[in-house]
Parts: sequence; C-alpha cells; structure tokens
Amino acid sequence: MDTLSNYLLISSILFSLGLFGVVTRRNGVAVLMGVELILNAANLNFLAFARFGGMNMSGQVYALFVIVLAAAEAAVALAIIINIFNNFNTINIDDVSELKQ
Amino acid sequence: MITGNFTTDACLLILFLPLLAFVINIFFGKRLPRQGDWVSIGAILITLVLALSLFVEMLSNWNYKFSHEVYFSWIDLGAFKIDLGFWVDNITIVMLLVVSLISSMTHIFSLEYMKGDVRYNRYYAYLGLFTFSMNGIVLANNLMSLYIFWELVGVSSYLLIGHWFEKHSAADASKKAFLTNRVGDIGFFIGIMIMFTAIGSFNFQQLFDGVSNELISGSLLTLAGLGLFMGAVGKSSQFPLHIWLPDAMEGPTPVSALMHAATMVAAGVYLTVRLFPLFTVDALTIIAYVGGFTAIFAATIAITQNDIKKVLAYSTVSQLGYMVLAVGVGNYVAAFFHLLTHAMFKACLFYGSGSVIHAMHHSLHDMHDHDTDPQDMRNMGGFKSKMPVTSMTMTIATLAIAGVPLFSGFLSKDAILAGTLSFVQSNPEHWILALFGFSAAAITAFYMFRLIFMTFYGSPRMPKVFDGIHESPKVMTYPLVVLAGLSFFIFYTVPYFNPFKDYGWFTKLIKAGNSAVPGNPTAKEIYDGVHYAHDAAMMLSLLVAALGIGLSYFMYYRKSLSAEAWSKRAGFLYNLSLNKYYFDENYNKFLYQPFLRLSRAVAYVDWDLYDKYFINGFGYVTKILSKITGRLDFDGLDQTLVDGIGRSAQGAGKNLKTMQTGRLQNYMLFALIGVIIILVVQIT
Amino acid sequence: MDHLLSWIIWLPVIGMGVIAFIPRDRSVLIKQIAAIVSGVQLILAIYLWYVFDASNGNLQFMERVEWIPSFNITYILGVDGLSLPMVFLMALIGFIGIFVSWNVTNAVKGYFSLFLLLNTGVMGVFLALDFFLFYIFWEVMLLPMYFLIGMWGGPQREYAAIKFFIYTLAGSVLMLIAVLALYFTCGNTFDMLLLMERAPIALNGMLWWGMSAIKVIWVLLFIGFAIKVPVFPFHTWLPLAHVEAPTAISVILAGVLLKLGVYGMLRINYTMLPDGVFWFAGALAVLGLINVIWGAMCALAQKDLKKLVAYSSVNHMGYTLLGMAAVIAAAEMNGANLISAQAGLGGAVFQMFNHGTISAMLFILVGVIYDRAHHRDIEGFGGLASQMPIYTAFVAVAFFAGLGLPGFSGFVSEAMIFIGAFPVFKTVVIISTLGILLNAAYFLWAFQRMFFGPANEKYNELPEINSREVLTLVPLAVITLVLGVYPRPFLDLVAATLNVLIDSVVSFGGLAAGM
Amino acid sequence: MADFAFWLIAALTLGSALMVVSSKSLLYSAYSLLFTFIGVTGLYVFLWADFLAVVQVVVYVGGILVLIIFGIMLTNKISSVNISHTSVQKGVGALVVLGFVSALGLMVYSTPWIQLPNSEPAETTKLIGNLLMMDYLLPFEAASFLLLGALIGATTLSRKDY
Repeated sequence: MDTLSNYLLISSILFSLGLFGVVTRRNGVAVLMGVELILNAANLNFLAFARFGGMNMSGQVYALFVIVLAAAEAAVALAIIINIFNNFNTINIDDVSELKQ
Repeated sequence: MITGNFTTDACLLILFLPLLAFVINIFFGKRLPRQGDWVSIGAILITLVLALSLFVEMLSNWNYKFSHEVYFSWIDLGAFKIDLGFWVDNITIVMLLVVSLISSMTHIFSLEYMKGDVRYNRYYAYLGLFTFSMNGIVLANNLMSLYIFWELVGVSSYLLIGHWFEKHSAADASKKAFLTNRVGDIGFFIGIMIMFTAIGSFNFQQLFDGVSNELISGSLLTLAGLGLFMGAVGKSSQFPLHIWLPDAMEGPTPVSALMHAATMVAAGVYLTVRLFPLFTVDALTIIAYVGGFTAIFAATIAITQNDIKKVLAYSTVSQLGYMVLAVGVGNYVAAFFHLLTHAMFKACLFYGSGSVIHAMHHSLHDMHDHDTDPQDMRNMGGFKSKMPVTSMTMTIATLAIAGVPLFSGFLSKDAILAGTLSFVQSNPEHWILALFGFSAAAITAFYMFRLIFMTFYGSPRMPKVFDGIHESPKVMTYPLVVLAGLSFFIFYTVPYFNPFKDYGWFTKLIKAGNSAVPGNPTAKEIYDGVHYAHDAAMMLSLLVAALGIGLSYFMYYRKSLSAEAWSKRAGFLYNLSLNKYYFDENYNKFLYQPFLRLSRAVAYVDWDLYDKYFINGFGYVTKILSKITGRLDFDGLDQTLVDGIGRSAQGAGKNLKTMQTGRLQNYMLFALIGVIIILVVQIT
Repeated sequence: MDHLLSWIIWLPVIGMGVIAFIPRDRSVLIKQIAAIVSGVQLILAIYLWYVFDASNGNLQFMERVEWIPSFNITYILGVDGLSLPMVFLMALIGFIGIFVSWNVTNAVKGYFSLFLLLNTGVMGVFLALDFFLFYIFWEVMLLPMYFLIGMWGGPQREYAAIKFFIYTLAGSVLMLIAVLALYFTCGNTFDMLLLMERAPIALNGMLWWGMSAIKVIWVLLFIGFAIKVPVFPFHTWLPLAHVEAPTAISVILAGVLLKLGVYGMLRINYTMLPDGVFWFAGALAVLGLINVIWGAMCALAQKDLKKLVAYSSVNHMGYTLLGMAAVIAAAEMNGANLISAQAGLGGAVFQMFNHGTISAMLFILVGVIYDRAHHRDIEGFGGLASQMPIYTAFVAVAFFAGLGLPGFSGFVSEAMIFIGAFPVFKTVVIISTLGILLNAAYFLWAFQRMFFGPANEKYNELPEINSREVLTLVPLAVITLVLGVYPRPFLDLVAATLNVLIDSVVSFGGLAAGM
Repeated sequence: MADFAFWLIAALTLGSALMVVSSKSLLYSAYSLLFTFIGVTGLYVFLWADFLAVVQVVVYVGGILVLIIFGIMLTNKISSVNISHTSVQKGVGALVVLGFVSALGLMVYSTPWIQLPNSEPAETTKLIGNLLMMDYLLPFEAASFLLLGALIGATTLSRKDY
C-alpha cells in the first residue's frame, strides 16, 4: 500500500470522477463539486510526491495553497451561482446563454 | 565720341538713337510734354544729320572702294563663334541716308496726321523701333545680324500696321504681314544654315570668299541663294508672298509711306543687292522671273483698284518687282538705284495720298458722314484747285514713277530696262523678261496717271465733300515738297547734267562688284551689255511711258475712251484684276483653312483620341485588368479556393453542428478526447 | 562658404520646418517666411554663379559624404555649367513663384510647405551626383507636385494630379530599372562620376536577351526622362497638368520641371551611354521635329489660353531635343564638325534656360488674366489691349519672346539649335523650320483674338495688372531681353562644360561598332 | 491492518466521489462529497501530512462543503431539489473519462517512479510554518490577498442589487 503508484492511481481516479462531474453535470453547484474533487486529486498528488518523491515540505505547502485557492474559488463560484440564480432564476448552466449568438 | 572712328561712331548713333527714342517713348512718352514726339523727332533729325554727314564724307572721299568693318564677339563657344558688326560701304551710306530721310519725313508728317491719336506716344515709339531695325539691316555685316534686324523690322511693321488694332481689318493685316514675312524667313533661314554649314561663317566678306573658293557650289549654292532670296520675296512682297502688302495699308498712311517706300520692302531688295555675289546664274534667273512676273502681275491689279492707297500698294509691289528683276538680270546697281529713286517718289506719293485722305477725312468728319470711304478715288476729283501743293508734288512724283525724262524714275527705270534688254539679248530664250519689264512700265504709267486724273482733275464727284476739302497744313506739305524735289534727276547725277544719262555721283561711287560665284558673268561683261543696250532701252521705255500716259489721258482726263465700256468688254479679266486674282480667297481656301482644320484635327487626335483612348486606355486597361485580377482573386482564389476550404469546413461544421452545442461541457469533453489522444500517442 | 550646394538644397526644408511651427491662421507670416527662404536661396544661387569658375568644365564645389556604405550609396553633390543655370533658374522661379502664389488663401501653410519641398526636390536633382540620391530627389519632387496640383488646382485637379503622378511614376520605374542595371553592371556603385568612367567600358558589347545592353538602358532612361520633357508620345499629361495646376505650379512645372528630363538625358545618357547617343540621335532629332510641329499645331487649335501655352512648351522643348541630337556632328565619322556640335548642344542648354524664363512669364500672364476674368477662353476676350495696355505689353513681350523674335533669348537658342543640327539632320531641320512660322502663327493669332478688335464692354471693369504681378514678370523679361541681346554671359558660363560633354560623347564614338 | 485501512479509506473516497458525480439528488451529492473529503483526509494521514489533514477537515468540510450546501439551499426551492439535478452526455462522458483514467493509470504504472526510501514520519506543522514564513512568504502573502479579494468579490457579487 505504501507505494507512490497507489496514491497516484487513486488520485487519477478521483480526478477522472471530478472531471466526469464537470463534464456531465448541468447544475452549476454540481459542477463546482466536480471541481472540488479535481482539486482534491491534485492535492493528493502533491502530498504523495511530498512523501515519496522528495518534494518534502514544499509539497505540503503547495497543497496548503491549493486548499486556500479552493476555498476562494468556492466562495466566488457560489457567489456567481447565486447571482445567476437571481438573474435567470435557474442555475442550470445550459440555460445561461445570454452571450450565445 | 565712342570709338574715335567717325564712321563707326556715326553708325552707332544712327543705329541706336531711334532705339533710345523708342525706349523713352514707350516707357515715359505718356508723361512727357506733347507725348514725347519731340524726342523721336529730335533723335531722327540727329540721325539724318549724321547720315548726311556720312554722305558728304563719302562724296568728298570719292572712293568707290570705300569699306569699313567693325564687329564684336556675340557668341563664342570655342569652335562656334558668331561676330556681329557693321559693314559700311557706299551702298550702306546711301541707304542710311534714304532711311533717315524718309523716316524723318514720316516723323514730321505724322505730327499733323496722327494728331490726337489715342496712342500717339506709342506710334512715335514704334517709328523709332522701325527705323532702328531698318538701319540695323542696312548696317549688318553678316547674315545673323541681318536676320535679327530683319525679324525686328517684321515685328515693328506688325506693331505699326496694327496700330489701330480696334479695327479687325488692321489686326488681321498686321498678323498677315508678320506671318507672310515669316514664310519668307523660313527660306531665308534655311539659306543661312546652308551657307553656314558650308562656309562656317555668317560674315558677308567671308561668305563671298568661301563661294569664290568653291567651298560651296553648284545646285547647293543655287538652293542657298534661293533660300536667301525667299527672305527677300517675303519682305519685298514678291509673288507669291505679295498678299500682305496691300493689306498693310490698314496702318496709318505715313507708316505706309515709310514701310513701303523706303524701309521694309526695300530691305528685301537691299538683301539681294548685298548678297548678289552669292547668287548663281540659275538662282539669278529664277530671281529675275519672280521679279519680272511680280512687276507685271501687280501692275495689272493696280489698274482696276479704286482705293487710292491700294493703287499705290500694288504699284509698290510692281516697282519692287522691277528692282528684283534688275538684280536677277545681274544689273544690281540699277536695282539699288531704283530703290533709291523709288524711295523718294513713292514716299511722296504716299504722303500725297495721306494728305488727300486727311483732307477727305476731315471733310467727311465735318459732314458727320462716316459711311463714305475717304480713300476711294471714286469719291474724289478736281482736288487740284483745293490742294495745289499736294496735287503738284504728287504729279511730279507720278511723272517720276512713270519714267518721264528729267525725273529720277526715268534714269533708274531706264537702267533696269537696259539691263533686262541686255540680258535678253545675250539669253534670247528669256525674252519674256523684257516683255514683262516694258509692259509693266506702260501699265505703271497708265494707272499712275489714272490716279492723278481721278483725284485731282475732272469735276468733283461728291461736291459736298469737295466743299470741305482744304490743303493740308505745312508740316504735311513740306515733306511732300522735299520729296517731290528729290524726284528730279539732278540730285542723282551731280556733278554732271544730262537728263538722259544716269551718269553722276551714283554711278561713280557705287560700282557693281564681281559675282563671287566662279563662272558667273563679270561686272564688266554686264556693264558692257547694259551700255550696249542702253539707247534702245531708252527709246522703248519712252515709248511705253508715252503710251501709258496717253491712254490714261484719253480715258480719264478727256474721257474720250470710256473706262466703263472697256472694263465691261474685258469683264472676266477686269474682275480678275479687281479681285487681285483671288489670291487671298484661294490662299484662305486652300492653305489657311485646310491647315487650321488639320491643326484642329491634330489637336483632336492628340487630346480626344490619343490621350483619351490610348493613354487613358492604359489606365482603363489597367483598371480592367485589375478588375479581372480582382475578380480572379476574389471569385477564383478567395471565393473558390480559400472560401472553398471555409465552405467545406462550414459544411462539415453543419454536419458537426451537434458538437457545436454552445455548451462548455461539450467542448471540454472534446478537449479531453484530445488529451487522451495525446496521452495515448505519448505513451505508445 | 562651405557646403554651399547643401545649403541651397536644404534651405527650403529648413523653411518648411519653420513654417510648421507657425499657426495656420498667420498666413502672411507664412508667405513672408517662404519668400525670405527662397530669397536667401536665390542669393546663394547668384553667389554660386559668381564664384563658379566658368573656365573649368568639370564639376565644382563637390561634397561627398558616406551615406549608406553597405550599398555604396554616397551623398555627392557638385555643380558644373550644365546644372548651374538650372539651379539659378529654379532659385529664381521658386522665388518668383512665392509671389505668384501670394493670393493663395486655401490651406496656406500646407501650400507653402509643399512648395518649399518641391524646391528642395528639384534642386537636389540638379545637384545630386549619386544616382541613388538623384533618384530619391526625383521622387521627392513628385510628391509635393501631386498634392499641389491635386489640392490647389482647377476643377479637374484630382484627375490631372493622378495622371501626372502615374505618368511620371511610370517613367521613374523605368529609370529605376536602368539605375539598378547600371549599378550591377558597373561594379556596384551609384557614384555618377565612377559610372561615367566605367559604364561605357563595362557595357560595351554586352548583350541582354540578344539586345545591346547600352540600347536597353538608354531606352529605359530615355523614356523615364522623355516623360518629363515631355517628348512626343509621352506628352499628354502636360496640357492637363498645366491647365489644372495653380498658376505658380504651372510656372514651376513649365519653367523648371520640364528641364529635368533634358538635364537628365544630358547628365546621364550622354555621359554614361555615349554609344547610345550615336545610336539614338536620329530618333531624337525626329522626335524633336514631331514635338515642334505637333505641339505647334495643337497649340494653334486651342481655345483655352493655358492649354495653348502648355502646348507651346511641347513645341519649344522639341527644339531642345533637336539641338541635343546635333552633338554627334562632332564625331569623326560625321566630319568632326565641332562647330555644329557646340552650336546644337549649346543651343539646347540655352533653350532649356530660355524656355524656363519665357514659359514662366507666359504662365504668370495666363494666371493674371484668369484671376480677373475667371476664364481663359481665347475667343471670350477681344479688345483687351485698350482696357489693359500694360498687361497687353507684357503679353506682347512674352509672346514675341515665345515665337523666337530676335532680341529675345529664345531666338538665339533656336537659331543655334537649327544651325547646329542642320549639317547632320538636314531634312529634319528644314521641316522643323516650319516651326518658326507656326510658333508665330499660334501666338499672334491668340494675341489678335484676345487683345485686338473692338473693346469688349464686359471687361471694362477689369483691373489692370498690379505691381506685385509686374514685379514677378520684370526679372524674367529682363533676363530674356538681356540674354537675347547679348547671350555671352550665359554661353560663356556653359561653354567649358559643353566641350567636356562633347568630348566625353565623342571620345567613345569609336566604340559604337561594339554595340 | 494498515493495508486494510488504506484500501478501505481509498474505497470510501472513490465510492463517495462516484456518488457525488452520479447521484440524482443534489443534496445527496453534497453529502457524498463530505465522505470524499473525509476519505481524502484519511489518505493525507497515510501520507504523513497531519497538519494538512486537519486543514482539509477544517476548510473543506467546515467551510467549502457548508458553503456548497448553503448554495444549494439558496438556489433551489426545497420542493424542487431533485429537478434540476440532471446530467448530460453521460454515456460519452463516461466513455471518455474511462479512457482518460485508463490512460492515466497506464501511465502511472508504466512510469518508473523514483521512490525515496521510507523515512519516519515527523512533525510537519513547524516545518510548514517555517517554510511559509521564509521560503514561501511571497506566495503566502499573495494567497492572503487572494482570499481577501475573493471575500470582497463574493460579497459584492452576492448582493441583490448587483
């Protein structure tokens, strides 16, 4: 269990699932959740490389930053979603097509 | 003095004083008292005095070989040099005197005649320019300066003939005079070029030397001579360029006198006299024919003219023909002699006619009659009693021109006819020249007396006008008296006295030189021939003069022969003569108009065809080409090929439209597919 | 004074710079500055005339500065007897032109800036001795001309400007090709002095596509210059440009720009391609003849005074070509007739100068009447002589000068040309003497129609020519008259250079077989 | 034991993640996300990142997740919770993601990773703190600004009248 590949595999599966969510979900919040999964997968990689790949503490610091970013991203994204909802009365991203010709 | 040499200084002053008068009058004349006429008259009188003193000096020297030449460098490019200068010999001095004298008379005569003219100062200025140019011709020692002054005479005649330019006829006449002269000048210039090319100089003396050294000979020399003669044809109004002279009568009458008696037209004859040594026998023969034909031809026109000045104009043409004839037959001294005598009596006749016209004009003016032509002899008659001086002087001049003994014209005409007769005697195939000469003499006597009889004798044809006729004032009659006096033979034969022989200072001091052309008759041969033919010629000329005068007397004085009946009898010929053989009409019809049309056509071709279609055609072709390339580029390349790619992409896009959902997620998916492909490629 | 020639060339540009800083509404100041600049330039030109050594036929006051060394392009200036009169003429006419255009009200600033730029361009062409520099000035001159015609011209100005521009540019392109051809065949140099030495040797016997290189380059250069002259089939831009251009521009165009073509041929074709001269002289003479006769006949048929004067330029420049062709008389095979060559070539150079002064007068006079009557229809006048006597006098002087009346300089040059060309081109010269008559015919006929006859009531109120206009005309008239009476001051100046030129043409005459 | 725990946690993480992306109910997704986060936290622990694990719980579970749930609450009426929670292109998506994951997996296993020898787990908080205050001070400050910006931005965006 203590091999890099395991972690990488888990992380890539997690990443793919997140991706799947982003690609298939119509609901903005659900897309956001997919993004969170991807970010977690990335963090997992960082930590895995920190533990096995010689990245050491730097990897952890990066992961920390990613978490910070994720928090910020989530806050802003949700604000946008709420705003969209207020304007369009939906958060279905397909319906938000004002910019479409 | 300027150079220290009297002859040179006098010539310089004679040349430039009138020019100075011109400059002063043209710029300041309006502001000077009496509009500056005194400037001009003063200048010309000084000129006259100088010319007279030269003349006196010539007489006192009594040297027929007198020759004086000065020149300065005008152009010097190394090899190409032109020197301009004077060549003074006895011919020059006599000619200077003639020009100054007639010009002075004209200046004085105009004082009254031109009084009150709107452009009085300019008139006097132009007279000065004219005198300057003429003196320049006289003094020239080379073809180039001769040509320069030649053209200046042309332009001053243009200005003077067109003095009353408000009249269309005057404007036309001035232009015609200039252009007709230029036709002659073309030939003149070609002659100059041939001579210069062959000999490399313009100087008369060097040209003569060149010809005698056979640097140029044969038909080329003949051609050159004829070219030079063409200048004379234009200036001296010889057939077929005679058309300008009668029209030039549109100028003020004193100008006609100056121009047609002594200066401009004489220039042509003077040229042939000067250049006589250059002419080959062939050229001289042609010159003789031109002169002889002009003499008779103009005389026949003069018979029927009713305008007093037109008669004199054609008479001038005819007399000039005489002079040219004399040159042609080799007796060029006679030509110059006639030029001299003719200048006096013809000037007198012109002034006389001016006096008559002046009187008529004033009379008609007082009657407020502006329709009657004051120059038409049919409105005159019996003026003798009213204008005794004019009548007398004109009669004297007419006797001179008719060739009556005791008068100058007899001597000179006799010399010409003798020369012609001798020429015909040695060249019988040219017998017609003698016929021309003698019949022209008869006709001249006839029409000149016709003029006198119609004007001064008989009963007044318009009594009302006649009542208003007065003798002209003294400034006009004095010149008449002077010139009439100079029409007597004595002035040309001093110190000898023989009314039937031209033996005198003239023949002593002005001797014919040999022709420079090898093979031409020498001066001695010609002189001997003339001497031999002299008596016969004198008899014949007396006979023909008497014939002409008698006919005129019976027809116009006694009226025992009806002029009307005769003119009807010769209806066709009469009309031909009256209409000057339709020369103007035919020139107009066959030369000017076609040429103008050709010019218009050329301009049309140039502007409306060549430029519009050919040059602009380039523009159009370029435009069309660019349109085609544009279309090729747009339709062919851009629309078909480039857009074709686009359109196929569009078609594909249409098909793949489902992919273009506008959903981010779809795009992402495709991006993902791309990533996978990359990954797969990378891995394998 | 150092760099005299550079000062002469660049002074107008400095003036332009000064004008650029003046507010556009101070038009009088702008005009004054332009006048001062041109005046100083004229003084410099007169000074140059004064210090010029007339006995030396070679180039003087040479300036040589490296410019673009990698292409052997050098800034070379120099003056000789050929260019000196032209420099003086340009300075004089440029100065007069400022006063002629004193009435310009529309965009004064732009007008005078372009005017000064034009001046620089023309001066540069006359003084440049580097082919590249020459070409640049040639093009620099074109641009202001385009705008001056196109913006301040008559009703058809755009058309005229475009036509002028394209026509001339077409010529420039051919010239450029020739320039490059010379550059590459003669050891990569634009230096005219070197090219004069090298080109006759380098090109001798060279064949391009079966044609002699000399002939090819000659023809290219000839067409380039011929358009400017303008020689017969390339002349149609001229009447249009002249008619549409404002007066001062017509004056410059006729007075100086037309000379550029002839100058170029003498400076370049004659020195670099002497063999070509022998090959082409006959054609040159015939083209001259056509110019003379064709121009005169077209002028005779014109109703527009300005167009008449424009065609008279075509006619007058024809004489120049004829005179230039006479140079071959000096060759051994033509009898080494140096007299004829000097007369012809001297006449051509003199005619260039005389046409400059005379046609400038003519165009100024046309402008005067157009300013007053607002039309130029010859038939529409009549009897002006009694209403505007002084104006009439000036027109008479200009017309008589134009028709080659002795006493005016035009006569001297035309006579020299005829005399010079006669021994070599007898038939051509004899036919072209018809020009003597035709010149007189069209000028006098126009004169009669405009000035003679009963006064036209319509023009009773027409103001007489004013003193400013008189002052623009007087210097030209005086020069014409003085040189007509005594041409030596001019001819002595160019004599030495003419002999150098004739020598350089003739000394290569023997190579003609190698073409 | 540890092995078992590891795989268990891994399975928990991935399984809940699958729930997140495939559940028809948005709320269920949100709850499943909670388990995913917790699973990931566990994996962090396995990777000896104790501090990060704590942060993960605090930030993700305590912050982001709550935020998401609030978002759901605010944007959906309770009655229509399920309605808008549909998926598109599931088949293609699944196929592509499957390909993607297999490609990744292939890559992960075929790559010869350089693996350092095992070492003892150590206290990380102090080290992280040192790093943040020394080597990564600038990013740290930048991150703080980012958070501040995000805070203000989110607040501004959420205002009704915007």
